[in-house]
Amino acid sequence: TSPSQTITDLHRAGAASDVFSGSRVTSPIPSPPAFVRQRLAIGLPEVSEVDVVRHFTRLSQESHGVDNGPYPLGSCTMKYNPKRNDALAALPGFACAHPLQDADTLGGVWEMYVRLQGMICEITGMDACCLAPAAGAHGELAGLLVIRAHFDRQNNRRPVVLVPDSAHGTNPASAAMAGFECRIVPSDLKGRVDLVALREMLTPDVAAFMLTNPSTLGLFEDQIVEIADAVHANGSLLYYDGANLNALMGIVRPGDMGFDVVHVNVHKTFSTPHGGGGPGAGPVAVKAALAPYLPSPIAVRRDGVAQRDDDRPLSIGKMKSFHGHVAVLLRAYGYLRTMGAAGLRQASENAVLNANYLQRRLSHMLPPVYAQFCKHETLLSGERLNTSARQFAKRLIDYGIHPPTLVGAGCVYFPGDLKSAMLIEPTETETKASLDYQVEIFQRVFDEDATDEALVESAPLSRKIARIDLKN
Amino acid sequence: TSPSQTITDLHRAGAASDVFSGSRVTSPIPSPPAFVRQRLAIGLPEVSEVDVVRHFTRLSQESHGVDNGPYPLGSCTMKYNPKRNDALAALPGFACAHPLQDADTLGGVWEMYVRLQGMICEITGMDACCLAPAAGAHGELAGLLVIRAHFDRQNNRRPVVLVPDSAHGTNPASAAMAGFECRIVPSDLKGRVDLVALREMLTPDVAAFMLTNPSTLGLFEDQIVEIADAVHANGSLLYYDGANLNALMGIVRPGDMGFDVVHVNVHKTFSTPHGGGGPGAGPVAVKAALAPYLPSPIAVRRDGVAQRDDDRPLSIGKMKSFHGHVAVLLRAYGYLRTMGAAGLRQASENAVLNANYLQRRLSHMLPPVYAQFCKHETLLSGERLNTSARQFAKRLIDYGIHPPTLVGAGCVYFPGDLKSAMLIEPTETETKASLDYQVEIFQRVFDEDATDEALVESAPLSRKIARIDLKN
Amino acid sequence: MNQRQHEFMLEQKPVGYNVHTGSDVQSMLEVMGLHSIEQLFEDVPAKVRLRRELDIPPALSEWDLMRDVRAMADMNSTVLSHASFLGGGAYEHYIPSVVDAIVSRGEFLTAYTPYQPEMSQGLLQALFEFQLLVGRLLGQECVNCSVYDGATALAEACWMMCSASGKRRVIVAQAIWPEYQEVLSTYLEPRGVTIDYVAQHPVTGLACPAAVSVLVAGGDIAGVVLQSPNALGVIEDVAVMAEICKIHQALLCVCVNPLLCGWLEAPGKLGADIVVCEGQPLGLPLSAGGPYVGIIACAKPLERYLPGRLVGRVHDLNGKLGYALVKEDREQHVARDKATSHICSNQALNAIRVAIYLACLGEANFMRIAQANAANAALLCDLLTALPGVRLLRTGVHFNEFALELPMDAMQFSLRMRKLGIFAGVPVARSLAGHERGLLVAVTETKNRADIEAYARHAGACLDAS
Amino acid sequence: MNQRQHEFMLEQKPVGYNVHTGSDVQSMLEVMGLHSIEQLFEDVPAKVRLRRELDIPPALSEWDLMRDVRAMADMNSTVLSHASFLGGGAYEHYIPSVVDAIVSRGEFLTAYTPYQPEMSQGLLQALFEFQLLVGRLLGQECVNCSVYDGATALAEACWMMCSASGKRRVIVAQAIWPEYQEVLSTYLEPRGVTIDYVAQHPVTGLACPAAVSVLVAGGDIAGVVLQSPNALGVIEDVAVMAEICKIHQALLCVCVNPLLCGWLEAPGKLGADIVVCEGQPLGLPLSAGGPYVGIIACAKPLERYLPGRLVGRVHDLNGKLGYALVKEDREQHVARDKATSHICSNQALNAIRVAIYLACLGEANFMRIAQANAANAALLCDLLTALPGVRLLRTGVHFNEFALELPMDAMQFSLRMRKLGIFAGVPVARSLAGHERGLLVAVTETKNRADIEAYARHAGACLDAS
Repeated sequence: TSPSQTITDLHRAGAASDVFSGSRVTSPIPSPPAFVRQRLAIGLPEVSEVDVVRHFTRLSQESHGVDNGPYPLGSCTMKYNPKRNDALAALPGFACAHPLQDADTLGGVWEMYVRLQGMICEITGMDACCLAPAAGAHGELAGLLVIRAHFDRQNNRRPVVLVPDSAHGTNPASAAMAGFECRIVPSDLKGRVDLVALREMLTPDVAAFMLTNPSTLGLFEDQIVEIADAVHANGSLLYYDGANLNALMGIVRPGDMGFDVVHVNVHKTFSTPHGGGGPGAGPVAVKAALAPYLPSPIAVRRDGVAQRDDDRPLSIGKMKSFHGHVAVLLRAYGYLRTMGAAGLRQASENAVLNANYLQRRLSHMLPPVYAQFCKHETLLSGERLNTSARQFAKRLIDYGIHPPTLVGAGCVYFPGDLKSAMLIEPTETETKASLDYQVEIFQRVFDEDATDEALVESAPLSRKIARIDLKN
Repeated sequence: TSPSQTITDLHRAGAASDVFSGSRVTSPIPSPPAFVRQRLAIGLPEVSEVDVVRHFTRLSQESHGVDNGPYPLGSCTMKYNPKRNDALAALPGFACAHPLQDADTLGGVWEMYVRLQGMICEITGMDACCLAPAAGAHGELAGLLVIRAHFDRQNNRRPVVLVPDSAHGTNPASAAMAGFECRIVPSDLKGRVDLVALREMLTPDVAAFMLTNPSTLGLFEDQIVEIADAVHANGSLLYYDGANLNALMGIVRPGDMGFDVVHVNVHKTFSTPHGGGGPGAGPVAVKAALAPYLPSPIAVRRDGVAQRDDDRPLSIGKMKSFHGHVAVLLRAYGYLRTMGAAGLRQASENAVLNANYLQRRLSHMLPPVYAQFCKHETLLSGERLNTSARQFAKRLIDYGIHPPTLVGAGCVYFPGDLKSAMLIEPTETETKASLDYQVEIFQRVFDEDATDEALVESAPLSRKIARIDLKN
Repeated sequence: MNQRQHEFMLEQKPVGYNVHTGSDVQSMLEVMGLHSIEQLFEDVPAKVRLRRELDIPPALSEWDLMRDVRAMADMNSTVLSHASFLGGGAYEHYIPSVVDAIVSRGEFLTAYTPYQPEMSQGLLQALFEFQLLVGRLLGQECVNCSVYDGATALAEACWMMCSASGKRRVIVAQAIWPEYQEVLSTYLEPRGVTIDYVAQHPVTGLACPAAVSVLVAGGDIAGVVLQSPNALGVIEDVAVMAEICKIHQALLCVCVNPLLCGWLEAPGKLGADIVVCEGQPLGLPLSAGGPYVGIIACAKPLERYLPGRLVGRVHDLNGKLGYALVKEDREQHVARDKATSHICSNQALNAIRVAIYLACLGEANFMRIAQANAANAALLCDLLTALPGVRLLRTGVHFNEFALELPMDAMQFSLRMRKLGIFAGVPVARSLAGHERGLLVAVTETKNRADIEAYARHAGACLDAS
Repeated sequence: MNQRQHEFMLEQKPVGYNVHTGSDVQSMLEVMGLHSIEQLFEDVPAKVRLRRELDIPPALSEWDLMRDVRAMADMNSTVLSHASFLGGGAYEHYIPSVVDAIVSRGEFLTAYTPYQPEMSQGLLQALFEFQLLVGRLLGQECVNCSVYDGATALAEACWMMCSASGKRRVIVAQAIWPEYQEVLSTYLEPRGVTIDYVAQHPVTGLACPAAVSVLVAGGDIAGVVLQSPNALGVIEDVAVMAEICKIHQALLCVCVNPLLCGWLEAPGKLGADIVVCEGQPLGLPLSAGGPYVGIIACAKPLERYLPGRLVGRVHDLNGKLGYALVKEDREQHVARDKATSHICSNQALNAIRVAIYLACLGEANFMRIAQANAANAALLCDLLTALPGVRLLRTGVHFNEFALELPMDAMQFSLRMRKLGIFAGVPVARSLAGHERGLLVAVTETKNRADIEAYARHAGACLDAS
């Protein structure tokens, strides 16, 4: 019952690296300050280079990425991460630039920023954009702080933010970090925002309503115009959580739907790799009236030259050190320039096509919770299963398919009594053959669930370890 | 019984690459010549980029490299391939240079060449070196052609080359390609060159004797001085097959042992990766008298500036297009500059230490064929096995260890009745823990061989396919 | 056009990374009884639909994209084109090639958060090893699985102190990076946290224990924040501050350059309750500013206040040990508005970089690098302060960065040095108003004696010219 | 020096990539009853032992090595620093990033030859797919698993023709790359093979069927060699030459630019018995000259004369299909001096590159690239021949490379163009003596209209200046 050897258990050997074989210490080491002793030991391993390589190569092989097979996690948009974009990020002109170089020696960064800001504004239907936020939730926080600054400027304190019960956990968490009180808007029976309830909740203390559309249930909020009107009539603002933007590129823009603030998850919609949890990037974009409050810096073009703009007195300030995840944003830039307008629209069309195709093909086993067309992801019910949605998903692992999103295993939240549901987002980069294969495997597991419950209960059987049940 | 899906079986989809989305055809396509029709179809797959990535990622995972674990193949020197050297080869200054650029725009290539030539001369004890040959066998051919040219110049035709019975197959094959007749020199009972027989065979028609030292049996030819004297007394030359140079760096130099021509396998001794069979590089080095005959080009330093030298009227000419495997040689350069003199000596010492340690630890199961200390590799007898050396080796696969070299499975040749032998070369980059682990696995398989013959006979059991028996 | 091509042209060609051929689309639609994808979007109100293609630049082939971005890359200077002595929170360090070789492997690069532990043991173990090694380095028991960067790590740590203490006031020794000050404001002010800055000692540059002591004695203080080396390059006395905090039951958070822990005792061992750092010096490329990795390490009692993910050792149903995400009840996807933080995407791949980096270097080399940084900075400092009119701005002990007062405007000096191929340093004025002649100079193990002497030589010339 | 370090210093430190600590060495020696490694070398005669350390430059750390090699890299110009129109047997082509991402994976990169098929199914399948796709491209059934490069492929193919026919005379159409001519001499003359070169047609640049016909009719000819496009850029008439060979029972070997097979019918389908090529245009970086990959494809009856490795589909003992090296009885490790060739290490990883490259591009794109090469070259050719005094050297049809006659010395012209940032081409004189005004200009898909027009504009200026 010992876990895999960790790097610290490996054989003590000649250190992997040899920074000092060429003697890099140019002069005597100075004396430490009087008040602190020199370090005597850290506890780092001393491992040979080949052992380091073998160890981490093995760990990588015991992992699963989009490069290994379908990854149909809901609301995570695990689409193909183009290799060419990794090559862009590795170009020394970007990888080896220091962020505190004089701004005029980073012209390529500002040029890329200006272009990417522009494309994000166009895609989202917004007027201004800041690329600094480090991730989706960070973009949410930035957006909410912009909203806060906007009302502060009007001396109109509004301490409340509304979020739907199906919202990503980051929405209420970001609202709390931005100093807002959260109130939960219920869903109606069709899985959409309960408009009547929303109208009642739109009191003068409401700063904003945060919405992702399509929702985390995979459904388009078809009352979005009414929602926007109601929110704006209350003097409140409408926030767009970009997590599900992959369904709508080039089809309908958040700005045109009435949203005032948007964040984009470039590691979802714009294909930058997740890297096992990050780094991503979460640019935030707003309508013109809110532009002065955007975080700093942003890039602007003046006299044809892209440059950094820090002189923004109404800005909410900095969200992090320096100016954003350049190496990630560069990948997003590469993606957008490869896709073009038609490519982006097609991507969203195909994402929705794929989700509906899977929903239809799986419906006799796992009927959709809401019997209608979905958008880029579909919420399926596991009620017909003998075991459980969880065990069904664990058994998929034995066939090399990553489980869909389940309650408590992922960053999505299912409201109410949807404990047996699973959320599937195939993305547009899965071929028909891949989808058909997934259906075939789902069928096989469904049949096993019907005929050999014990087998499914004991899954996964093919991995290094058996099922892990956490009590936290 | 269908093999894995090949790339041509994958789902037809949008082509992976998109060279032409930006329309790269600048003008009308010209008409083909009258005598040949335009191509209508090739039969290349049309596969999505993510499917290409997944397909070849899977194929890589179904392969085994030094990065995955011990690879104790005899005479192959599967040591660690340093990652930093791959980074050197990827530098655009080398990777993106065209070989037919004016020679003065490739100054970095010639500079690296001059330095590497010099280091190889010093390590081998030779006076001149050409880096052009593409692999070990190619270096052999170059060396033999140099020898041929040398005798031709003296109007002294010597049509015969001697090789030991234990020689790598490339030795006689290269001799044949160089237009020589091969004669086989037998081994004595101690596994070394039969000096008496050799002396008899040294007739006036013998151009050269090809020898690898240590031999492919892992033994140092301790009569090397007598051998060299006999060869030279006959007016013949002594050729050093560098395949086993890893045993001797900084300890004894081929040139000092009396060899006249040497090739070096940089993909063995100097750690450049094998890449599943190549590309390697096989620089050839010679004593001063033979220098004029070396292939072209070589690099020279004139007035402090490294440059290409093509003006070599006695040269045997070109071995291949252009001037050698620059990206491979650069890795060898990186290796030598990282090791330094002490590092190289230590590498050979440790390679020999590791081989002897394994030989000793395994001796109760697989006694050495020749009961004495070995050099960098050890030839073990499988006679105590119930099954066979082959099945023993196949069972190792189930424990993640690559089989040693066996008769007919590798490029080594065992003379006489050594059909049950296995040749093991651990290399110096395996730690003691790795060697101990290998011993542990060998012991486990040895015990299985004693107690469960059927199990060992059916190995490997853990792989995608079972044993493959080839009738060719 | 040949026949085969003609056949292709008849089909709807997918664009970009789209994969479906026209016939794929048709057959999928048929399964659903539809005739066009458009039908799947009928619930989108017509009045808000986009009735045109997006107005973004035309699609580029891979080759054209490379040319396009290479042209932008060429508009940047770099630490390869110039000898860089820039620091200020991001440092040029040597990164073993092994690090890039491993993190570029698709299994790591293209993985999602390991919510399914059975399928992600390797990824989880790598992240566990990050926590393990970094915990040892910083001298703390618990390490989270990364936040965005050093600045947000510090902000999150301040909120940890507020949550743990129930108080809403934090004392910060002034000389933290200016970006960190800004991020503290951004993160903490909306939540009603007051930040009191305490000036450094005007001669030594150290935080003043007396001043902090007075404030902490007030009793409403959640904790104290110290940066070491601070924004003037001076190594702070963590132990004395820890003592003051202990007396008044305030928490102490130290923001440290992690490399310093290879030379001097770790803040966690000197009494800091929370140690945060920007992990960039541990194997991350400069990348013109990011992504980097924020690290928060703390003592066990504070673990439940940590933001973001934690990997732990757990048992599978057969009792075998493995790895999984643990204590998710702190996180936003469970606790929602009660979560310790909103963080979801973190910097996992960079955390793995750190683990590989530390494993590559090993104990002895890591310590030597730290010492070399100190030695190299000391050498340049000695050479520069020997120049007429140049003096150390603060007398405290430095690590790999020191602040000078020049006999001329620092920006102007830097511009002159830049023309000679040297990035001379970061202006002190950005963190300490009114010090226009102050320059913060960083020297790492990437510089050898010749580089350092060249700096000094050129500096002499640039100053003479003034 | 601290205690921990001190402890380290007491041990013998391994150098470079050596891994053993002093205590490892001691304990291993003890197992063998030895006291020093030196005892393992007692069989090396004292009189030849090296009694000093090797005299090679001191070891460099990884960082210093990178600086050292980067400095050498900066001494090279490249096709990135200059717009390159160089060809002559190696071409700048666009390489999808996927190719590098895959071949850099350690499982492929650090593998040995797959002699143990059960452990190497993936590697074997990748090589099989190389054979499969290249066979389709070149229009032949059998493809070997690579030889060193195009030149050695041609030499090996000539020997194949000799072996198969039992004859020792080969006819070669003159306009093959000069390096190929040299390599043919190097490889074939020692084995007693005579090479007869036949001049091209002085106007069209094509090989003369009549001249070849006369020679072949002699009857002692193993085969005929044709390069297409030839060294003057002219596409050869394979079919007519195949007919001549057939009549006289000689074999025909065609050395082709593989990219041409995306535009025009494959030589294998036009009657060539053997098709060889330099595979560099199929996804291999220029790398200042190598490593590239030599490809030999042939009809089934010639398979047993192929040099080097072959991967085939085979059955395991349960009858399941898999992959393995096959027909090893041809190879040196079995047949020794009777082998078809001495080749052992080949270019396997580059063969995998080719497979991935072809899979990435796919049928339609590959054809379009080929067409674009033809179109781009035609455009530049038109623009240049419109300049006063510039004319095509030979009138045959070109693919992506054409030979011009300039009104000035070609070397001098190239030098002028180089100063304007353009590598203008390869001098014709290297393959065709006496043509000092000849310049061979290659244009691939990497050049767009602006690049091509810039060449023409600058060429005009450079010629005017003369």
